[in-house]
Amino acid sequence: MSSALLEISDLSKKFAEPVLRDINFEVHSGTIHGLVGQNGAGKSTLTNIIAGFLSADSGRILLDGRPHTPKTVADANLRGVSLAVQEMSLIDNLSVAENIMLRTFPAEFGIIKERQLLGSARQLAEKVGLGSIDLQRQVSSLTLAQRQLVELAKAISCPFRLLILDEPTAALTEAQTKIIHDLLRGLVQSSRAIIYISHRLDDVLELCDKVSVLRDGILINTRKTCDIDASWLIKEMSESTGEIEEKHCFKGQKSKRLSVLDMVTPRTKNPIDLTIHGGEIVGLAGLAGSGRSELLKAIYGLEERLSGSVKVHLENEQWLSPMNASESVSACVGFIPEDRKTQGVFLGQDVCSNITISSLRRFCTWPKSLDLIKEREAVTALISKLSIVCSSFYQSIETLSGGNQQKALVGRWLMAGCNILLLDEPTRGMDVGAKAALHGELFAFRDRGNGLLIVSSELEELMLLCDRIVVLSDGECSGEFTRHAWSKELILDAAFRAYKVKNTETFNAEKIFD
Amino acid sequence: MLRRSLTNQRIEYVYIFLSLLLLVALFGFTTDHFLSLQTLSAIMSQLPALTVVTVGMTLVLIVGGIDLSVGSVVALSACIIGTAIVSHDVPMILAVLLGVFSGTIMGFSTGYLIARFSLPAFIVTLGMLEVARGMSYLSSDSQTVYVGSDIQKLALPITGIGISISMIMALLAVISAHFVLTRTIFGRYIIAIGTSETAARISGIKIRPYTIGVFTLSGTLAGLGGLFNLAYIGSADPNTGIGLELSAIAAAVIGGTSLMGGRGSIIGAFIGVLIIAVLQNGLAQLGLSEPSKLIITGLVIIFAVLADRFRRGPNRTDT
Amino acid sequence: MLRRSLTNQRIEYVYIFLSLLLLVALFGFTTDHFLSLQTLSAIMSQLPALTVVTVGMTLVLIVGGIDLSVGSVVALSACIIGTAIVSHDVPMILAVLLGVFSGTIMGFSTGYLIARFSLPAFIVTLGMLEVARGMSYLSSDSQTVYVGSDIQKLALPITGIGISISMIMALLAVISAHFVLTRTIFGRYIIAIGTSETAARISGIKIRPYTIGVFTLSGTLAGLGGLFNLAYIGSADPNTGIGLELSAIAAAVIGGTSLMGGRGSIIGAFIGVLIIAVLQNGLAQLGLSEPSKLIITGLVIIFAVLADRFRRGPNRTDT
Amino acid sequence: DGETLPSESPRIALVMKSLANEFFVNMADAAQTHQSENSQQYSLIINGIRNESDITQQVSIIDQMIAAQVDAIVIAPADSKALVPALARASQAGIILVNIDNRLDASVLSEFDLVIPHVGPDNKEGARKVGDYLASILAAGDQVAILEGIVSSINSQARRDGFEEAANARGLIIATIQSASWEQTKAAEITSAVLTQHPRLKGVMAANDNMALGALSAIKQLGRLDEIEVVGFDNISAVNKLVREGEILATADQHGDLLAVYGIEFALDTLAGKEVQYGRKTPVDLITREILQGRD
Ligand SMILES: Nc1ncnc2c1ncn2[C@@H]1O[C@H](COP(=O)(O)OP(=O)(O)OP(=O)(O)O)[C@@H](O)[C@H]1O
Ligand SMILES: Nc1ncnc2c1ncn2[C@@H]1O[C@H](COP(=O)(O)OP(=O)(O)OP(=O)(O)O)[C@@H](O)[C@H]1O
Ligand SMILES: [Mg+2]
Ligand SMILES: [Mg+2]
Repeated sequence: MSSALLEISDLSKKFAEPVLRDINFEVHSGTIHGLVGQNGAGKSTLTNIIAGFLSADSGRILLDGRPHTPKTVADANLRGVSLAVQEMSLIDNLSVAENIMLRTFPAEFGIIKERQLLGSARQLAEKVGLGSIDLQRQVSSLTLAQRQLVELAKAISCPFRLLILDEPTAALTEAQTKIIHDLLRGLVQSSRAIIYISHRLDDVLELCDKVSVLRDGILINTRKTCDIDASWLIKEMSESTGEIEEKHCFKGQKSKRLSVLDMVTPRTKNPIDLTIHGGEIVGLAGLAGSGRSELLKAIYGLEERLSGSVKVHLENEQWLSPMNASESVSACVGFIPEDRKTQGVFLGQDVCSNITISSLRRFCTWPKSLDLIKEREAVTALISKLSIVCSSFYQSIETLSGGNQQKALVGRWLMAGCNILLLDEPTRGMDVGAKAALHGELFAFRDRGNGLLIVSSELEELMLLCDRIVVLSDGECSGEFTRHAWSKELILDAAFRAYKVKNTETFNAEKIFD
Repeated sequence: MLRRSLTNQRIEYVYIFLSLLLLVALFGFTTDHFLSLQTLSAIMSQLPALTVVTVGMTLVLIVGGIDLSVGSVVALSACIIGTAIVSHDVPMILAVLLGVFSGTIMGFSTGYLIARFSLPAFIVTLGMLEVARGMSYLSSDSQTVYVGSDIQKLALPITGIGISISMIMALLAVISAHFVLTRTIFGRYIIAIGTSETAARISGIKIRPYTIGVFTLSGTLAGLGGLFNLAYIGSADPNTGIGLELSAIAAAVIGGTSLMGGRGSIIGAFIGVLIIAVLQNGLAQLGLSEPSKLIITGLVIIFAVLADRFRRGPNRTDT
Repeated sequence: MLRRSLTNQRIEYVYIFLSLLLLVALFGFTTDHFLSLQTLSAIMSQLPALTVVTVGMTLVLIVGGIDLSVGSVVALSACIIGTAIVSHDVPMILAVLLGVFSGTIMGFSTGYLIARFSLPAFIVTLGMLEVARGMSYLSSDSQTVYVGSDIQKLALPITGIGISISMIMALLAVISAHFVLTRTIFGRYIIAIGTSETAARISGIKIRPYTIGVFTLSGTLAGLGGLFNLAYIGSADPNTGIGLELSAIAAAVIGGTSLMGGRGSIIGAFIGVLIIAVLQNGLAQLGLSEPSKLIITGLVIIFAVLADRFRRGPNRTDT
Repeated sequence: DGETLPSESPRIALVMKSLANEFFVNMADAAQTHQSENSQQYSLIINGIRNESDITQQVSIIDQMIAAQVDAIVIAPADSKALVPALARASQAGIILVNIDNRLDASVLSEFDLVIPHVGPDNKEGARKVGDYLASILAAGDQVAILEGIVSSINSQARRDGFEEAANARGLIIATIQSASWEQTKAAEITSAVLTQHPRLKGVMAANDNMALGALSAIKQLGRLDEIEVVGFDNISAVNKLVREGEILATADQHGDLLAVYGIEFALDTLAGKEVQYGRKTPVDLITREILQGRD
């Protein structure tokens, strides 16, 4: 093995409390180095320091044997460090091509050469499997998966020595992930290295040469991947196996909780009908861009409904028909969006007000003022019940790790007394332990007789959680499977169906991958 | 929540309160009579209008808007009250209600336009600034309307208590707005909307009524400001209140309110108002030339946000 | 990119251009002499100052800031040029450079304060508004400085071409700013910073130099605006340009620029300037009363953003 | 077609400093009345600027009036020098010009070879009269404060100078001169601060009546109405009433209503081909309680 490209010694970083403690870490040229750990373990913080976005409190970083103390990301770029971040850094008001080439605009005297820009962007887009996308679209119109690929293309647009990828595949399907992995293998040459952060341990084991485990800000262990397996990693990350026993027994009464009738959204071709029963978890599967998020939002009343209605069934044969989000909340329906950062949490506000925002009426005493003590007690109880890791409930929510933010969002709806929960990609970017914990909460929620509708791009997750899976394909309902009557192949086949039927000859990769 | 937020806030107030004391001390040293009861009472009589307008502005800023029309609405309300009393012999109580209500209507229209059509508040209220100014010229026939000493009783210190009815009402507005912001659902919701409209909608909050409500409140408070202004001077000048919106925004921001929405403090804003009043009074007592006054005022405003930044640390970025 | 962005933008211009034509037609019907060469030339001679200031303002808005100080800086620059020529016998070229440079310095200081300490641009430029106004009183000794006809040559139409040097320079500023915004790295980077500072920083863009650069540019353009104002009037008035910032912001927003940053068009802003100039000219020719003028101006501003909203659809939400 | 067609009556533009100020509103009203009484003879366009000292806007209005092809412009200039070049353009376009209110600067006029008849009062003289009257009530050695308007405005400067001259001539001590930008509220704030700093102040001289009203309210607030005299300028109706009631000592009346009418008549005469080269100084009357009671 060649010499160390990156050498970190005794690096520490503190926010409110220590996040990284005496990290010693080496990355060698020619390798892909995996970095795993639970949510909040400090992976993003560590890599952000290397990439110049944050600065360390103490410690030393050597890049190529020379001290590396970048003040800005631009400085780090100059030294050949390139970063693709977890919370994406795309500029909504610029086009796909401009975003890809943002760091390396082809220009003369500061004037951009448009033709060259398009050409280079096209090449990079093809590399990451965005081959036939319209490069002049604004990135704001892309789906999450497409955005992630653009982010990746942007990271490899400039010449680099060290490429840092922070969960590059969290929103991708398996096929897309495979393309990316092949690309990365090709990119690692003798003089380059890649740091690869992911919660998908199988991916890490398959792709990486070495893997380091972070736990609570301490680098516990570094091993060659050929020596270890996933359960070892899980044990290292969490000191526990993280296995949860599957509780897929649908034992609720078969009463209807929510029915969707003839729902038509801008993306759907045929009206969609759907029913959720009490004590049931329904999954919504499909390829990226198949319209799952849109359907979910339409049910909740956020997105435009072209026609159709939603019925929320009450105890006594009566029902409500919420037309917008606030009526849905009144009907005890909750929704957790896929874009946690901009749509889920209130950045800048504390954990407490993030949790209680939808249930403030509970804490209202005469005359309409909030009982802050009662609120505090309720939140404290919820935090310990969901084991949300935070220093206190008035900690600002943006300083929590993604997993804990997600738990707080679940907590918001538990607090509001919801009995139907709609979740969009609820565990995106969460580690195994946190995922298991969240799954546990969802099961517990179901077991109290509530209904759930879950969108996820990870089929395994749906197959683990759901009692029933509905498959969307290009905006139409292409299949419905119950537990024990499904298989991965059947579901995937249904997911591809609409694309195949439409035009077998021009069935192209883009339709699947974008 | 209770304990901590109190401590946090107290610390915020302590810092800005220190700036205020510093300013007072400075003027105490440089002038002969600044530290006197008379100065206090002079400042107290100037405060009510700016105070209520700033309270409204702070709420508007917290919900993520801005209201440039308040100065004109102050003039409109004062002119309507004045003209009603003088030219149309309307009883004072009724005239006052009419004036304040004109502010309510302006605020509601503004809020409705902004919320219903998701227009930028800056531009809508800029338009309203012109409209309300034009209406105040119309209602007063572009004349200064002398109302006389009856209405001035509002602004005169009550014997025994030492402060005026205007001031008591302004303080009540501060206290109730502080209560509303920190202890009611309305307050939590406007903070939530100001932080992220999408997240607020997903949480089941209806955006429109709250946005309209806050602008209506701001308009009403500006109408009240018109009353206080009229009570202070005793006559209604359709040209009054030009530039008041900028003083109110400056006071709110000096007091820790974010122009990006979602963060703000009524008590802080009130201390901001005090800083501005002390500054004006002190500079007038110093009798500096107009250019020097302007330059010092500008520098103090910049210095105040700079001090705030150093206290808060460099992480938070506003526009 | 080239083809696509052009088409998009052209559609934007068509709509706002139609509003302009509508306004012109309206005044053409209601007045006798609006549709005349004289009106055109009157409008042309008023344009240069507002145009360059609006160009600067548009860039500042795109990068996510705001500049309230431009009106005062216009006055400062005009006073410095005037005083230098009249009281200190400085050669005209040198005096002009001095004046424009004073704008550059004000802009740079503003930008530096904002970028270095991440202060809110609204408040810093509000402070600068006072400071620059004070300095312009100081530099002109609070007097209107009569400079005479030499400098007015800049504003007189060149025979043969029919437009003045001021106007040519202003048009050049429009064209080059448009070019910079759409065709250079600088332009893309300020769009990126205005869209999301964090995302831009993570992408390896250095925020500070660009922010400072844009504010410096805006200050310089305001300095140039002072020159054009001086050339138009022939004398330097320390009171000129009060409220100019609001006109410039209104023009930019009417032209499709977002107050939230990241989106804007120079050509659109220029059409916004034309709309404002036509409105002022037409209202003056109608000879309406002051209140009616104010109310109409306010309504037109609101109507313009409302029309823009209907064209764009209700999705985009600005403050 | 700038020349009037025989069938068309001439159009006269009245360009003022503000239409949002009582003095100029009265002026405009008088002009309007005059026009409706002589509607066969001419038509009238009235324009004012937003901010009394925004010269740029007034210059624009002149250009707009040139574009509107009016036959005559009657102007109350916001500045004595700065307006001249624009008026020269108007003159070149064949427009008859009349200067009312403040007088345009003679040297600049001659630079442009312009002769413009003037109808107007002498602000400085008027302020001196008011100041003299105040001094006659006070004793030599008493302290007074001067409130000026927007510092660069020529009216403000002329009135301030008049007050100063009167005070100096009669031995009053000027404690402070501060600008309250023509505004009531600002005047009230400054006056209360000045009264604190100069407790022995005996008089406030305000360069317009709105500032006098502001000063008065500050004095009332401190309960010192008996000790301190206030004088203003303009004789707006609100102050006229207070002078009558004895709360404000004196103000000055420049007869704004006459100014505009005289100006229009000058213009009409010129249009009719009569020779009118000379200016006409209009009176500035001192208004005091005695004088008002004498009139009743
Ligand atoms: N700006 C900040 N201020 C305060 N604390 C922070 C900040 N950013 C991160 N933290 C804290 O630092 C810890 C490490 O966060 P980091 O984002 O590095 O974790 P991670 O391993 O990347 O987690 P994930 O897998 O969820 O992405 C967390 O506890 C988080 O709450
Ligand atoms: N192939 C496509 N054709 C047209 N529009 C598309 C396509 N893919 C995505 N979109 C647009 O992008 C959005 C994607 O839909 P939605 O977010 O509901 O999909 P999804 O299945 O949740 O995908 P993702 O996993 O990317 O979130 C829709 O609003 C749609 O307008
Ligand atoms: Mg992370
Ligand atoms: Mg989705």
